[in-house]
Amino acid sequence: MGNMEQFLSMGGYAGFIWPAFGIVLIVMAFLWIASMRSWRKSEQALASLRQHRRQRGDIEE
Amino acid sequence: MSIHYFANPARFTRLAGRIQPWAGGLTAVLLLIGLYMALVEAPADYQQGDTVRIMFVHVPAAWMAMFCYTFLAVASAVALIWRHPLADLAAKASAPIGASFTFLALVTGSIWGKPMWGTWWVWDARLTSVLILFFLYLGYMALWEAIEDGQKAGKAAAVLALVGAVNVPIIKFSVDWWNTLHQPASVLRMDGPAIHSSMLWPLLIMALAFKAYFVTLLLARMRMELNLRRIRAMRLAERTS
Amino acid sequence: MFQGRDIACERGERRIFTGLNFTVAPGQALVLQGPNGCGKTSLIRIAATLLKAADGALTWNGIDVAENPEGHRANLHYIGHQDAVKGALSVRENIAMWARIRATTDDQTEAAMAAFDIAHLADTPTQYLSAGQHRRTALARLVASPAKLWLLDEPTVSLDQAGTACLQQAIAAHRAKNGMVMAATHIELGLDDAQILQLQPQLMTL
Amino acid sequence: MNIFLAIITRDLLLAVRQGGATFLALVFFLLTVTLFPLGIGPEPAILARVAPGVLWVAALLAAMLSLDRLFQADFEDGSLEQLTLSGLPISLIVLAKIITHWLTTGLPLLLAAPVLAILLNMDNEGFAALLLTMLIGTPALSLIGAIGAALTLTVRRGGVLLSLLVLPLYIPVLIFGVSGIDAAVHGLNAKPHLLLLAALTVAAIPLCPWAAAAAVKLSLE
Repeated sequence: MGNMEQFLSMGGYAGFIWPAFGIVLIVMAFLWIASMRSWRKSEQALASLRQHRRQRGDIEE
Repeated sequence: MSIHYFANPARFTRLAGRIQPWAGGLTAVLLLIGLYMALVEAPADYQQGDTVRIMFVHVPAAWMAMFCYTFLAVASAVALIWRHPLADLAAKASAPIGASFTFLALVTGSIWGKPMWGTWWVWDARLTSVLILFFLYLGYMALWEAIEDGQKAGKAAAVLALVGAVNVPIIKFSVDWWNTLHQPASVLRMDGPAIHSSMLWPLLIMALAFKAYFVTLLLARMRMELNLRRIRAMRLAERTS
Repeated sequence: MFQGRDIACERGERRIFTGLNFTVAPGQALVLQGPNGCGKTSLIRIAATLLKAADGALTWNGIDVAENPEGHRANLHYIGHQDAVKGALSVRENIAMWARIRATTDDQTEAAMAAFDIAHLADTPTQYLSAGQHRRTALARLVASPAKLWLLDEPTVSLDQAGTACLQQAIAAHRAKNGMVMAATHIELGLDDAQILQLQPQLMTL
Repeated sequence: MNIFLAIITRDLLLAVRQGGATFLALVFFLLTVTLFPLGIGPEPAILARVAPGVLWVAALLAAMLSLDRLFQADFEDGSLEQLTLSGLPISLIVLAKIITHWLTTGLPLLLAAPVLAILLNMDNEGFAALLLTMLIGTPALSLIGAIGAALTLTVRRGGVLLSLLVLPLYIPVLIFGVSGIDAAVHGLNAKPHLLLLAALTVAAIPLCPWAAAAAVKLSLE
């Protein structure tokens, strides 16, 4: 596992490189999840609103 | 095909629905390849050692910071001039993505700076102008939030985006000028020697991965904004009927 | 002759009215009627070019207003919900200031104050006035500088009977001089011969 | 032209009657500058070194604080829509208001700056440059600020938002203004700095009223 350790140590700069890549991935993942979640939520809200109107027999758009 | 061809929200939703999964998949694949190349395959720099690997996220993030602002400004111009109904949604949707990349460019630049300059932050021309760009993004998003009427907010934000776009080069120039006047005593230039192809490839792949990420999130966020707009219209109709 | 053809109005992503036509000829008056929310204020603001019509065109003597909006604005007086009266200035200063901003050559400030019976308040800062007196100061603008078209949105709000009478006289004098009036009002303004434009609340269709 | 002058005289008259704004901007300027020696110590050499920057930053903040009233009062009482009906293009109305803003804040700050420069122990060589950069630069502050003021017109308590929008746009003015004084203090040629600052102001004269007018039109609708 010497190779792995060497890889993880990043030539002694592990303390800089891993946090840099880590924060990039965390921020990107966070924004991804937040965007997708709010998009799905909006789809659901729209669908339920439409169904509600159909049940009442309103003219659809 | 006129500019209004894709203005039809239904057509846009259909098209976006088809593109979005592919863009999402492409993002994942490119990101994995890019990370592998950046962290494993690329050689350490003879001068900067392994820290040079930070460049593979820092530089594409900085590119994206600029790219998103350009996109935002162009979309705003389209919204103002042609009143394209999707353009201000595109501008609004791109702002948080651009702001995130700008933030990442700042943070990774700072982390890279510590081993390079021996300090977390120097008022280097590039970091400084990226910092100001970050403020521009924040102002743009705050203005959208502050005005309640969606249409008014869109137009006001578009005016701000264009004013900002005119200012970005001026700010960049003034910061460069300021930096040459106050050159810090010992700064290692980041540019280094001409870039080797073993470094160019991971850089390009990461840049492409970020682009695909942008497209995926842009489409998702635009669809969300469209849905919210429809919901609001339906609620308004309910109130008045 | 001031005309509107096929005017449509959208407020807050909602259609308020469509396909509205009206004509005001010299010396004539047009009274807008309809329940709250039917778009009387919006129509008057569209006529003043303060609001953009979603569709349709305004013409002045047959020429599209959009060709010279500044010229059109200089031709009209608009009285809206707000008085545009500055509390720090006296009645006379307020009226004279607007007359000057309207580039009036012969200043009718004194006549305007007489017409609305506020001459005795001429030197009083308007912050000490009652709401009705405040309104009279705003209305005095109509007389202080001439304009062919008067756009009045509920001009009698907070006026007493005497004040309303002053306004009636001013309107009659304005029409006698071939002036045009377009007004949204619930109160009889001596406009028996006026045309009535009935606005209907739109049925919502998305 | 008559209407243009009438609007300026009206705004000046109101500024005189209501008072306050100019006085407050000046006091704020004075107070902010006073805080710096208290914060960083009274050593003359250090104060002289930071004087140009401190003066410009304080002037910038003072100019910005008075911005949110630029259109707000007229917007609230309906005067703004009456002004747009004067027959003058809205961009010229905006320009008239910008000129008044400069006369009531930029000019007083410019006149007060030398006094504060003495308090900060600024080198004598810098005085002419200080006055010149402020003379050329403060109009740009009013011009650029007008856009922010117009954009935040319909926002309740828009003051904080206004500063977020406007401060980044002020950075070039700050940089060229301070570097001009610095050059003069160090016996270098201040001309290029002044020319750049002038270019900025000249470019802002047609562009800013136009953009601000678009924003004003929006908020009136």
